Amino acid sequence: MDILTSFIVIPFLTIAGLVFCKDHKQVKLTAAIGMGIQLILAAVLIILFLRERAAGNMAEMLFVKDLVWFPSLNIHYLIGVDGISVAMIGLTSIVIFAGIFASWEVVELPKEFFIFLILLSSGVFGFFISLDLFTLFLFYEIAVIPMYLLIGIWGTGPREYSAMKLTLMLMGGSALILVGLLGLYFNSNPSGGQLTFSLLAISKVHIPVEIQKFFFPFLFIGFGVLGALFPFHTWSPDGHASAPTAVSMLHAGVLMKLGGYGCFRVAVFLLPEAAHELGWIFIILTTISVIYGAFGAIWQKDLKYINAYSSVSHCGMVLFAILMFNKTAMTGAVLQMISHGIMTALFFALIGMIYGRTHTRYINEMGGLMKVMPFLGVAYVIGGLASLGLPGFSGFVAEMTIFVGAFQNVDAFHRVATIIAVSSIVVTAVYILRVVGILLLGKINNEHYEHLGDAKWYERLSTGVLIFGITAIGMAPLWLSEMINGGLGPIIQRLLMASPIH
Amino acid sequence: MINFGYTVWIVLIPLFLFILIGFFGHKFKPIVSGIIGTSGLFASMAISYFTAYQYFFVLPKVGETFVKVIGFETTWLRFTEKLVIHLGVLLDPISVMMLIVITTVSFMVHLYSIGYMEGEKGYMRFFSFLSLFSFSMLGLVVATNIFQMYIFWELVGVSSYLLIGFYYTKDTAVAASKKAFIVTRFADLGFLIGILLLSFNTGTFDFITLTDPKGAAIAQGSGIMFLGLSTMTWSMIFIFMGGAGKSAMFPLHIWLPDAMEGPTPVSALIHAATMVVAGVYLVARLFPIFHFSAPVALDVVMYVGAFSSIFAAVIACTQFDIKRVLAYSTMSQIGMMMFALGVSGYGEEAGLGFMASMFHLFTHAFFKALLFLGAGAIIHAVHSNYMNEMGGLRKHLPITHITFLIACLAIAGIPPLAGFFSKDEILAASHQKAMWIFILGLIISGLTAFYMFRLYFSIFWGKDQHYHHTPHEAPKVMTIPLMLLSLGAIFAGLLPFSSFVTSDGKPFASHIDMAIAIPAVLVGVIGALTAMVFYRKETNIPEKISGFLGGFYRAAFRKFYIDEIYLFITRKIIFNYVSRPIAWFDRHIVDGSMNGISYVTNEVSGRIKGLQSGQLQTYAWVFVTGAVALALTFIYLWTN
Amino acid sequence: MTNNQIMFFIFSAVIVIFSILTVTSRRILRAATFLLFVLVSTAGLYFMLRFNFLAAIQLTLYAGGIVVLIIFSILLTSQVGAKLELPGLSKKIYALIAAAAGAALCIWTILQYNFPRTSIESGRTSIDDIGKALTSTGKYGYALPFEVISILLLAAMIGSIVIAKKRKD
Amino acid sequence: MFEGVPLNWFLITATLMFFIGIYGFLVRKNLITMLMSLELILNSVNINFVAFNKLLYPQHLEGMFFTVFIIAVAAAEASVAIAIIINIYRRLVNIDVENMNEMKN
Amino acid sequence: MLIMRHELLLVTITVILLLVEIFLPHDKKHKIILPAILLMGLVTIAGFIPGPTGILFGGMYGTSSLILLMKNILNIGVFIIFVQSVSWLKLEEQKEKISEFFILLLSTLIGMDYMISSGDFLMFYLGLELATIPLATLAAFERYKEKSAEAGVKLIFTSALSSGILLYGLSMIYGTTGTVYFPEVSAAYTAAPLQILAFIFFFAGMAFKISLVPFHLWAADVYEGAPINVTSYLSVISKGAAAFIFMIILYTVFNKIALMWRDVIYVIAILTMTLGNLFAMRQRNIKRFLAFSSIAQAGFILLGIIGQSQLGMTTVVYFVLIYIFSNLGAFGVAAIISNKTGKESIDDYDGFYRTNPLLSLTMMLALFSLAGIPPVAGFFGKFFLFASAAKQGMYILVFIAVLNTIISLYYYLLVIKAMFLNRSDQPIGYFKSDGYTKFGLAMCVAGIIIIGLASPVYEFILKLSYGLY
Repeated sequence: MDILTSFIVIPFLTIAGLVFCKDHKQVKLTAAIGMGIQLILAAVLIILFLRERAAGNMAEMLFVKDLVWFPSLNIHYLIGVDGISVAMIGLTSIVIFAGIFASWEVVELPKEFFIFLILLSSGVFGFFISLDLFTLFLFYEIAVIPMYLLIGIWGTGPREYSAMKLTLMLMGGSALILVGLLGLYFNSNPSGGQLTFSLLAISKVHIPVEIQKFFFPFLFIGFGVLGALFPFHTWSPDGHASAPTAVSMLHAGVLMKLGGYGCFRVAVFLLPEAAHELGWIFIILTTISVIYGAFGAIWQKDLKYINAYSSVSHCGMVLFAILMFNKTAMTGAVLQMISHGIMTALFFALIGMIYGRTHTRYINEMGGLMKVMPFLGVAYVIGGLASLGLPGFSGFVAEMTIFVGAFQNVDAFHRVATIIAVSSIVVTAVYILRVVGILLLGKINNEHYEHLGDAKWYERLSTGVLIFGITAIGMAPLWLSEMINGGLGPIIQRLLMASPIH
Repeated sequence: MINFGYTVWIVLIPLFLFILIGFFGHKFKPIVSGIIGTSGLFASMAISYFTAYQYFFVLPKVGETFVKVIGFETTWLRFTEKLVIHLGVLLDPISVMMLIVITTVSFMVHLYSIGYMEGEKGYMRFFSFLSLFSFSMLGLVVATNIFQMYIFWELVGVSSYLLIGFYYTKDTAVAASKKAFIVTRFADLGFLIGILLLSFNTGTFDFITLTDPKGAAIAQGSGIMFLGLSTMTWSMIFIFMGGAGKSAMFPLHIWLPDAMEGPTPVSALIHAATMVVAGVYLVARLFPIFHFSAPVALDVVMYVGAFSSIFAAVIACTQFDIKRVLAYSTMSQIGMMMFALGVSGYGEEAGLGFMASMFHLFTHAFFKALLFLGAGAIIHAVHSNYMNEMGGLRKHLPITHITFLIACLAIAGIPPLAGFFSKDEILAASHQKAMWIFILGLIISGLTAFYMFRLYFSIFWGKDQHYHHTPHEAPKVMTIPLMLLSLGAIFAGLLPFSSFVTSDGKPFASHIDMAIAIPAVLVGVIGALTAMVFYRKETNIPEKISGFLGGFYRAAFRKFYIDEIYLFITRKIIFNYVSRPIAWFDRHIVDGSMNGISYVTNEVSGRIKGLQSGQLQTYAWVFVTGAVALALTFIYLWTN
Repeated sequence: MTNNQIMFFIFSAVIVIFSILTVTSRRILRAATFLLFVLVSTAGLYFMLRFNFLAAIQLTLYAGGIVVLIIFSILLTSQVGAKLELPGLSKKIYALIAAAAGAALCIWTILQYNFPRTSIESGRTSIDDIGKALTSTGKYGYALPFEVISILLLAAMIGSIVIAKKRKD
Repeated sequence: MFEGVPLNWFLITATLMFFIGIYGFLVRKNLITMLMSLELILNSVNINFVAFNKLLYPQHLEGMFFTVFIIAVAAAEASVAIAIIINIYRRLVNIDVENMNEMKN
Repeated sequence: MLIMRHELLLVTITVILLLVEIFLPHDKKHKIILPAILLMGLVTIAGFIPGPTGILFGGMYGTSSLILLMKNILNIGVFIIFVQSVSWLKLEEQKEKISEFFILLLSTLIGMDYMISSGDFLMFYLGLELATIPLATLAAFERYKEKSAEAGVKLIFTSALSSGILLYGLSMIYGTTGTVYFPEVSAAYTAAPLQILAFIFFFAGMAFKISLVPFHLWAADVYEGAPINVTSYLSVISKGAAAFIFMIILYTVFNKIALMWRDVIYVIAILTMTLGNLFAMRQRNIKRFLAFSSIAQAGFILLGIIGQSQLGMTTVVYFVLIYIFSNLGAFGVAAIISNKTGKESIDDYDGFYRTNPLLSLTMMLALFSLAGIPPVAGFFGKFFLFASAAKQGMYILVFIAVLNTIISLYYYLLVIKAMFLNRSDQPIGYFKSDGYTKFGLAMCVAGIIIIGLASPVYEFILKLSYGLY
């Protein structure tokens, strides 16, 4: 079995293992082992990938495996990775690993919880390795649906409402995607030969501009819904707020990245002319997302809402960067996906842990927690600093790459949009510090909190992994950025060919 | 050629200290982390001195000019082929000078803190943050490119944030730290935009390329025009905005006084000697660009510096919190450095302002650190920040008294102390530029002398206060740094500064122009004497004068209401009129429309349920009508 | 007016008028009788068109079988003398609109259409032909439908019995 | 044209009968009267088939046989319907169609 | 003989059952269950044995390999229904008429087989009636229940009306083309107004069978009133068969006016999906709920038909196959619950997962399959249906359809919510299902999972449909 397929197989093996588990402990252990293997595998994949590249293998995709699935429709099980997918796989395995430990204490139906969680992760992995639009879409939906049960059963607050809203809105997105994909498929061979779902094959085809313009909005908005594109982001605050910790982590950390990834892997890559022509609309929307999410976060009082709005802002940045259509900005976009993925997972993990102790998420009801739970406090501060783009953490690398890249566009429209987007870093600082100030610093305002304990070992492990992730990328970003950069070649090439100047 | 590779350790040692103390500090006794930190910084300082020696005296000059040397460089991140972030060590006169200042002051502060922070909770946290700050600040000054500078710039900001908020259970400290961070962050936004503009225009981040007067970056011209100013000018203005934020220039100065909530050693190190001058350093670093490509921006530097300086000096005269007085004094001094840069030209004599600014930066570091550490010792002794709760302390704190006096004399520009020389150069430079700015400089000098001696007399003279327990002199570990720094405050001015640090790296001989020195000293003395008259003994003159000045005094006392304006903008405008409506809009309009769709669907579903009436004949009717209608429609459609 | 025309008019008038009476009469037995008239005069039309076999079937199966069945069930379920309730007015109007619109549309389209004229003069269909066709398995043979209809009738019988038979208890 | 009777006359008669049947089906309340209306409907279709067969396509007997089978089916249908009606009558002692609305919405 | 083997086999076992029934003593009626199921199983398996295809009776009857497959699919469905009805048949009230149930069901199946195989409108009509009339008696099978009787009335009367309208249309088709044999009709058909009228009336009759809006109104009531196993039969087999023949007739008979009927179906598809979903949203009775959902599903089937290509043809068959398994899965669970506890309201399902996890999971899989959620089969079916419509460039239609799947997902999730999310003070208690039920549901689950992921199934159908279109 090739290494990529095992990313799908291992989750399913883990699930199979979980089915036969007897008690809570076994369940946790099985899940942890399974996802631990997955994490190791991701590391191995990264190493193998870098080695291949270093050895001069410059193929567009590596580890390609192509099995015909539905011959008549030319649907393949076509997998392969470039630097971008490898990076995303790394992200996913870190987050899911941390997620397992963050949900170490799930009491209600733990077996089912882990099964659905891992099922979700398998969808995500599948999505990232797919090069066939059909399987890509299939995995996309696999990733979305378990969410409903995860939020609905194990969530808090108005969980049923949120779960329903999230699912339906995301499925609405996938409805758009479906139409777009079918459009791509039926226009994938204008000369009249065999139609194809293969991303690589379609990327070699020139689709007439009019057709592109018809389908581009479907695909971009479709994926954009998952990427929290304004004004289709409202599932995100409610969904995140109601979701259990690990689910929020996985969702904000990874699932929302599916949107960004899809936007450029499918929408922009395959429909470059339309992207050029219609990009301005979405640039406006994403710029709004960025600034709007940040301002929205200032006013919130619920920790999860704050983070959800912050996610809207950060994910808006991803889409924004994608629409800048140059290598640097797109590298930034991917970096931002990874950075935000780990960061926000960290946040949600911490929020979950804090909530588990104080039983409230309203910042006004808490205060001075740094004193009683220094580990969590410090971790939160680190997460916050990463979020506001402090050098040394991944957020800085990503945002700077985006800004520098975005600034390569010389016209006033792009520049103004960029400057507006850049200004979000101040707003981010405002809400992050506001939370840190109220939540962690100051005096303890509730005597019950005096006796709360600090993080347990598994919580430390969970957050530790994530913090390691953000700092490792923040300190030494070059390899990652180069790896991503290497994967962008074909996309940029295609965009260049399609640009009106060309 | 000398290999300067070892200089990277100057920067790295503090980083290791930070990691060591931060992660493992709680494993051993608190004092250990203090000792580790201090000795580490001592090593760093030693290397810096050695570097300075090598750079200034061993390294051969090229054409009489100090060359810029890249001691160490590694690629950190690559944006495009040309835009690459390196991390490295750039050695040139100003960075070497800064290395000395920073490591020295930092070492002193470390040493001092061992005593000052004794018994505090979070002792090791304090030292780890101090190390982090030292690391960031050193990284900033040795930056080889503007992006590295930005990186460390941000890190400096966050260390400052962490240290201001050191007493995190104190609400004011938390608020102050937040304010400091956000205000500087806002300024950094400008810096970042400036970097983006600059780098895009010139295609490089690299300082050497950027600042080479004959290099491509400057020769390329100033770019397209926008709103009457060239891109280059805009970018420099934006970059200066970053500098202004960090250096607490008006109107971004509001964080600095509040930052005094941090422990006093921190104020000494960060908010007096090193971090706050980063803005000055930044402008100095990019000075050739300012000068050649963006003279308008340089004028802005001058105006802002000058205004901030006088503005702060006036406020300083009215404050009672000794640390705040010192903070405004810092702001005022930095303002002077700024306008010195602003008035400067390029080249040997023409670049006098540049030299003077750097010189003042250098000397100021010593005496201002000394002042703060002294203030720390005082606060340590009397447990109060307010000068009206002090008096007659000269008997209790003899060493502190002496060193404090030295520092006051130095800052007031009394020869032959350090401040005299540097300030004299500044005044000389501004005299070259314009008369009004020279006069302004004189006024500031006078005010400086006044408020410093107001401080001095109020604390050490005046009437004896009744203290809860008798104040006593600080331990050795605190007084030794005071004494060492006072040596600096006395002698630093005697250095032939212009033979080391100049605008273009070519040394020249500076001299003291009596026509400028005499009035300068005179106003200093007058200021000091006035203060003596007012405050040496308890008198009612100050009240009279403040009564006489009335509204102006109140305005100055309330810091010209800048804080209130800020509060109004942030609380009222941003919070209430931007963020809150957005949150509302999001909940009700955006989300509402999504919910609305589902509501409408649900409602329609409820409404049409009636169609399913359970009546067989209704069904049949619909059936027949449906068939007939369909037939009608399609016959119509397909026969026309 | 040929004889045929006169006959046709009589039959069709009977059909239409009694159809209307069937659906409007308030006495259910009378309605059934009117239905019988309609069916009989339909048989008359078949006779006129010289489909004697079909007419015979119409008379025996339809008029004889179904109407009797209906009358039996009427006797079983209704009081013979009672008048039926009148339907509501709005219901009537809606139904009338639907029916009238449908009729108008159909008649209009029928009149629009040019039916081809046949040149072949048809003779009388003999019972022989019909019998042959019913057992033929070729084209225009009806052996298979015959089998199917037998299954249908069997199933209908079983079904009717299952439903209508009284419970044991 | 069948010896002076045009095809359309047959068709119109049948159509009228058809829609009279429809009308009856739509308004009659008694299930049995509805059944009668259904018989009208089927009968009218028969006339169509027969008329077409005779007047237009006399070569084969398709229309006639169709009619035969329709009659048979109608008989089966009627028997089942009556069985169900009787069943209903046993349950409700009433065979008014408007009462049959236990299931709705 | 062999060409007609499906019908003949079915007739044979019907006769066998009839004979057994006659000779079986009263108190041993239930003994017929196992033989009936086994016989049906045999027939199902025998159906897959490859055999000749061709045309019989001068074109009145014809099969192709695809039509054989359709019949096999129906056989499978009926077999599952047989298995699933056991627990219901064993109830006291049904004991008297177990074999009648099988016979009636089989006779309707024979009718459907003939209908699918028909080569002229007469056979088509007879098959249709044979497939409908006995169903009315099945719907009214629970004599002692008012609802069941009412369902019977509604079914027989509307079906009679619809067949009247259909016949009127057929008569006009005959009148304008001079024949009822498919090939000749096809050759002579044009888009004259009368022919459009004839087509629409024919369409209305078919639409009744497939329960397309606005000819669907009977469906919900009948589905609710009929015994639940009959409901599943109605909603799955009956509908599937009708869809098959509808597609065949559209493709082979009305191929000349394809542009016209495509428009008709376009409109009807949108109406059906949308209204079906809107009605389904608020239903609380599980049967009624599934009824409306199956109306909406019929709308999706139209998307395949509208594709009018080999792809469309294949996907319709494929989708119906999947749909049979999914819907029978859902109905199977509902039937069990109904038979064991008499509860049919979705509200009663609260907390069902905690007492009966396996049944809940089965239900969830089935509903996900109906909603078209991967990786279960429904996803593939829907995707290919949409692809088939998209192939004609009808992206807007596809978009509306996909939006409708979201609405449908919403109400499917409501059921899942009740079972998984809601907590109840008095959930339906744990109960054990008998072997038949388990077997039936296991088959459904296997089908739901395998059919989609195993591409050979699809490719097999595709291969069979070569040349048919």
